[in-house]
Amino acid sequence: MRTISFSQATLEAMQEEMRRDPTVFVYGEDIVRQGGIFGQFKGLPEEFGDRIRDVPISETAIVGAALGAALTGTRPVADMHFADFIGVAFDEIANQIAKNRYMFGGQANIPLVIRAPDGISKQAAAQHSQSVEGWVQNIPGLIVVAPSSPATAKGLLKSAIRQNDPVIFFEHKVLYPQKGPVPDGEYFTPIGKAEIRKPGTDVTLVTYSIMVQKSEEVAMELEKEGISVEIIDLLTLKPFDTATILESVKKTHRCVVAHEAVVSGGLGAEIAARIQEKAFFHLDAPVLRVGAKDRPIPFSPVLENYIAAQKDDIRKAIYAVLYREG
Amino acid sequence: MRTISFSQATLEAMQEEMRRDPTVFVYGEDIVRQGGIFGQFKGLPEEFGDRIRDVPISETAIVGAALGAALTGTRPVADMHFADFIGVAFDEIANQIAKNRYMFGGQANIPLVIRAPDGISKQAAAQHSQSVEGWVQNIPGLIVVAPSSPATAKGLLKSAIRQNDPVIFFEHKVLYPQKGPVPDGEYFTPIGKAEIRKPGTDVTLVTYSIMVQKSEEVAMELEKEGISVEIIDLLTLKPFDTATILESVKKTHRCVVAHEAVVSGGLGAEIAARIQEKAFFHLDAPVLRVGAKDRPIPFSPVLENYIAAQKDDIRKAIYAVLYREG
Amino acid sequence: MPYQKKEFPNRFTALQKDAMHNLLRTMIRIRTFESRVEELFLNKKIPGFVHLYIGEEAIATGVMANLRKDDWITSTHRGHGHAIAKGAQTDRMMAELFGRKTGYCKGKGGSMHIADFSVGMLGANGVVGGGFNIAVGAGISSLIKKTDQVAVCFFGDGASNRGTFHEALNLAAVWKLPVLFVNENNQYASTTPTSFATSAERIADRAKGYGIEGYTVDGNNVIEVYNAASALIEAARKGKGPALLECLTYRIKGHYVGDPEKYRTKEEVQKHFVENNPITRYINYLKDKNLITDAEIDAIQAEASSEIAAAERFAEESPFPEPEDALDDLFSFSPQEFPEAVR
Amino acid sequence: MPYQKKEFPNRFTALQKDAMHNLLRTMIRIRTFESRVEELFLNKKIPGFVHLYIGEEAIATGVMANLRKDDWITSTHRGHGHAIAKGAQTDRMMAELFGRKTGYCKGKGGSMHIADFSVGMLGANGVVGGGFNIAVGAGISSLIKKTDQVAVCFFGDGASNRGTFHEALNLAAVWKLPVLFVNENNQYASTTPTSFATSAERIADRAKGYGIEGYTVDGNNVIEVYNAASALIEAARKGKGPALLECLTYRIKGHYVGDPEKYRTKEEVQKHFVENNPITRYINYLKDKNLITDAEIDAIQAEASSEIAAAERFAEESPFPEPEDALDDLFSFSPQEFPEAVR
Ligand SMILES: Cc1ncc(C[n+]2csc(CCOP(=O)(O)OP(=O)(O)O)c2C)c(N)n1
Ligand SMILES: Cc1ncc(C[n+]2csc(CCOP(=O)(O)OP(=O)(O)O)c2C)c(N)n1
Ligand SMILES: [Mg+2]
Ligand SMILES: [Mg+2]
Repeated sequence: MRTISFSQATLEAMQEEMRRDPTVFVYGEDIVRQGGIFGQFKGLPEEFGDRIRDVPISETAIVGAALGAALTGTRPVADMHFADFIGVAFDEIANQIAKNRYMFGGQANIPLVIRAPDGISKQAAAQHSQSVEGWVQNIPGLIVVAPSSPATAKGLLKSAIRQNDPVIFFEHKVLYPQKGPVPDGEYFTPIGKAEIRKPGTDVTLVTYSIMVQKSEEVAMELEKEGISVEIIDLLTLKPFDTATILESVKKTHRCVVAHEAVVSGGLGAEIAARIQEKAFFHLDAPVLRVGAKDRPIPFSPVLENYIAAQKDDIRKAIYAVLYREG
Repeated sequence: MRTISFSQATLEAMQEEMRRDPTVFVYGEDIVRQGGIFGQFKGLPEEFGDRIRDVPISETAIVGAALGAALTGTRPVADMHFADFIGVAFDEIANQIAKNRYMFGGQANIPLVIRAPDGISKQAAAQHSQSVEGWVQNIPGLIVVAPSSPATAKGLLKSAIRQNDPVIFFEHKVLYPQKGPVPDGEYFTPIGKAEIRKPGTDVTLVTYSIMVQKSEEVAMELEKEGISVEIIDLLTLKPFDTATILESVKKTHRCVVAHEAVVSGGLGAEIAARIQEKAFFHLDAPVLRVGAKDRPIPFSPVLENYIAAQKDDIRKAIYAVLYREG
Repeated sequence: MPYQKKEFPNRFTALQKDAMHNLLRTMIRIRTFESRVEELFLNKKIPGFVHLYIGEEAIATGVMANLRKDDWITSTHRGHGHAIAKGAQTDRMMAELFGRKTGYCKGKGGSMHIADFSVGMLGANGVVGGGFNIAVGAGISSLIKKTDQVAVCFFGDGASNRGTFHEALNLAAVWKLPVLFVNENNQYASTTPTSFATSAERIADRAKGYGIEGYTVDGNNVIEVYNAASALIEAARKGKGPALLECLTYRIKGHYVGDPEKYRTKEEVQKHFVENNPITRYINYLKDKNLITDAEIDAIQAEASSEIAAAERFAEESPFPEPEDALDDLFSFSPQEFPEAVR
Repeated sequence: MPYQKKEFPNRFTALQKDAMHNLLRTMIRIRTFESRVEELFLNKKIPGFVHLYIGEEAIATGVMANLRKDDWITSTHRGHGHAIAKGAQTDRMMAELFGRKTGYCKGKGGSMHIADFSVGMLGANGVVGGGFNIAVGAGISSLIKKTDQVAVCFFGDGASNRGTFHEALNLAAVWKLPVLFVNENNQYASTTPTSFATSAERIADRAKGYGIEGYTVDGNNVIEVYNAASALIEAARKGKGPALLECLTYRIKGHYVGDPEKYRTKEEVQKHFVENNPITRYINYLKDKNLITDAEIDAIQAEASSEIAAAERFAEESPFPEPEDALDDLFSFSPQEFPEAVR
């Protein structure tokens, strides 16, 4: 295994898939001339020429064209620059891309990937800090994934590009420069399967993206206090791996869900709702949710810290489901 | 009390508010020349001249301009024609309107109303049948309401227009021609307060919009079987009235949530998550959710019926939380 | 509003008589289909919403005569004419409108989502202006795959005010995509006259903002449409980039079947129907030039009538989908492969 | 790309000397603020993202000199210059950039959301093209309230490719709204040269698609900007409707502070800075015409320096918000009134 960065890992995925399949191409704003803010597109222009392209600031065109391209024999990968801008192309996502296969009775494959860098980073404030997976939870027809490490980033991106369905690929901005082990050779991280990052017996912690590492840190600390946390890294957020979650909850009888997005109406709601629905009598405590307080993300570091979910919030939630004093 | 239609009730609300306050105005596609598909704007052009306006097919302008108008001293009411098209203006809603007050530190009021006719009606298929309140649940800064009757339509619309915050007003297309009692004289339906439509003791049924009447019908039938259902009409979907729900659940110990939107990631998720969080030990059964199956709404009546939530689904869910055989 | 006429090479005259007759055949097939659909809708045989193409047949016909089967089109809520002209079968179309299992979308789409991907008809669209960027994406495919396929995007005057119009034309222009944008200016967007909602004097004027060619033609004259489309599609195919073609026409029927049409007079409609009926005009032309006989016209008409009658029969006799069919077609994989995804 | 020059009435010459000096003062205040902000950002005094207006000062200055306090503007991510020219105080601006409680947004917004609604500056915007329709809405307010207030929308060359541009200009045109759309064509959108992403030969050419006036001026010449804005704002105020004014300039600094600027050469930047520095050019003009003395220039410069130094001190000495302040300002009501809403 090598140790490479998250952005390097996504770059490898792009290279491998673009080499293999000449119909894979990628486009977005300001990706050619600067190679991506974290170098995640570096070298692609030299190798693939105009199969990597800069586009005007036109998100409806970026996303809408991905559908048109996917329907006509290519496999587009569209970069959104910031996940926040998914709102600009929301009709394209919700009413065109997600519904195309179904409303036309399955006439076409829709192999497209929308890469959407998300999350809180560098006091970028309300319009550049969001995790917006909650916006697309109520839309049937989309696959949504969110890697948490270089290895899962590469494996999921490759799976997403091969998938004959539309995939939104949320990649957390803070993860890009982080390094981690990545298998040699080709591999795929399966879509729809969660991974148990750390086995445990006392409480199940369901999480994804940047919160996986925060969860791991908390779990490590709690281990010292004799609390054994099982961490489930969802990886696919829609449709998420209910079976793995339920299996774990049936063992631990307690569950906390942690994400960076605001709590109300977030993915945690669906997870909690589903767990209590399917494992009601296994639960010894309510499923608790950890996420940002229900506000836009403010600018000033003091405020941002207060609104964002912190490790301490995870810890407190775990104490709470264990009925321990913080 | 008079008996008038839902559309007439909203028209009265518009008339009263436009008469009282010259800064209230309304605009949308095809509302002047045809008075609204259900006559919900009839007569306004004659009385208010160009304070009711037809606009080009430009939803980002419709919604974006509402923000600009609200910030500069008027109280716009924007009609979306179909709630489905909220996706076209999603950036305006999610990143501009919802965040404006907060990210600018409270500098301005944002008194605007977005009227959004929603729901399944007349085999309008995937792009004209949606209930999209789930799309905006994870966005702090919005108020979302959904009347269920002529009386609540008038009262909520008046409250929405007076509110100094952005309100999305979901009005179900099937409700427009329906008639019901409406109080004489001026009144307001408070935002943020649910109403108990029917008291009951065995199970709490949380619902809103078109599903309120379906719920009432089911409750009436179940009454004969000795099952007493308490129906809570949410009226405000965001922020919803958690206190009223919890109070009821603490009495009945069982709860079903019913809406027309698809189940996964729908508002029911947040409601269920919150109930189990705050009333865990009061629950004798999981909170069950009723909604459309996780698909776009198909066209053919056979298919539409199968995907849409039916009264029977509500009934079955109630049996299930009571552990009765259907 | 007046407009400057551009003289395109008259390629129509080079057509074989058969091809000339085919233009008429397509127009009559569309008209016959639509007329019957109107009746069937009023007889409650067709549910949902139906927007008719009656009076606008020359546009789809004149444009599509210049396309290959492997070219693509995107359509609008008013898509039946586009589908027929691009080569879709009227029986499967009718079955779709009837909500039957044999329909193009297995009954999931209906009129507003009529589509036949196998002939490059990438779908009607319930969202006005939803097709612009799909066409752009098809154009990008052509570039990436280095083929010479062309995409044509049909859109209404009302749709020209959507932001997607702007983003699509700009991107198509800077990337020189093989896309022709065909505006069907039928003088109304639902209840709203074009001039009330569309600020440009001519929609074709908008081309200048993208540094591309923009022309206006008489959209009720199938020959004019044919010649303009021929030149512009050829240019697109040769890598010259996109163009904007505005076709002036008139919406003879209500916006949808059942429209009370309070926003215009019967006289206005009648006048247009009499003066601008594209089929009558084309028949008159062909007869004037002795390019068709009455018998040939009658044969075409009879053929169309029996085709549409057969289509209706096919639809009527086709089964409705099973309720559980509603679960299919969300994703490329089956419930067995991936149960979580298709709960 | 070349452009045809439109001769606007030279209202500048009618200005009092004071007013002429005020134009210089505003430009220098902006430049001084921005230069200091750059240093403070690099010294880590300012968090977040900062986009500087250096080199583009003539545009905000020339336009805003024609606006009243009760007129409105919408701005971009590059909004400091607009705020200053519209009358915002540099101390509260600096405090906002520092994330302090005394900032215009109480530290919730930062540079990308700088705003002072009390002087009609309706906010910078983190979404490129997010301001178009806000300006349109302000214009509608003016119509509804029957005032003669005008709204000005500033936007970049990159932003001109957003669909919101199209919908805003079309709606403003059909409703004849009192809105002036001011394009700041600084030749780049982040790393992308204008010509690469923007298909129109001139952005002003896009006006034709909306049947409105569109002009291009030298945006580094404050007098040209002043005269053009004067004519177009007066027309808008009198009910003549919107116009599009393209101001050619150059982004002297990186897209954001810290930009590695790999997409252009140092020479290109230097050339523009030397030849097109709007402040130098205006000073030279005033000196040429004996409209200003060196002492007066020095005084303006000194004044600006001490103002910005004071602003920095104000910011530095201002408290950070309390963490719990992060809960405020979501809605018009307080948590007490409506606890559910503000959990
Ligand atoms: C985004 C969007 N807004 C509004 C509508 C409602 N609507 C359906 S058709 C139509 C008029 C379309 O006019 P035009 O583009 O001229 O096409 P035509 O109907 O004349 O063929 C409208 C407003 C819609 N379907 N989608
Ligand atoms: C909708 C949207 N897309 C992309 C971005 C990222 N972005 C921020 S500034 C910028 C370039 C803007 O260029 P221009 O409009 O010319 O303004 P300038 O920076 O040159 O002043 C981009 C692409 C954004 N903020 N919003
Ligand atoms: Mg039309
Ligand atoms: Mg620029």
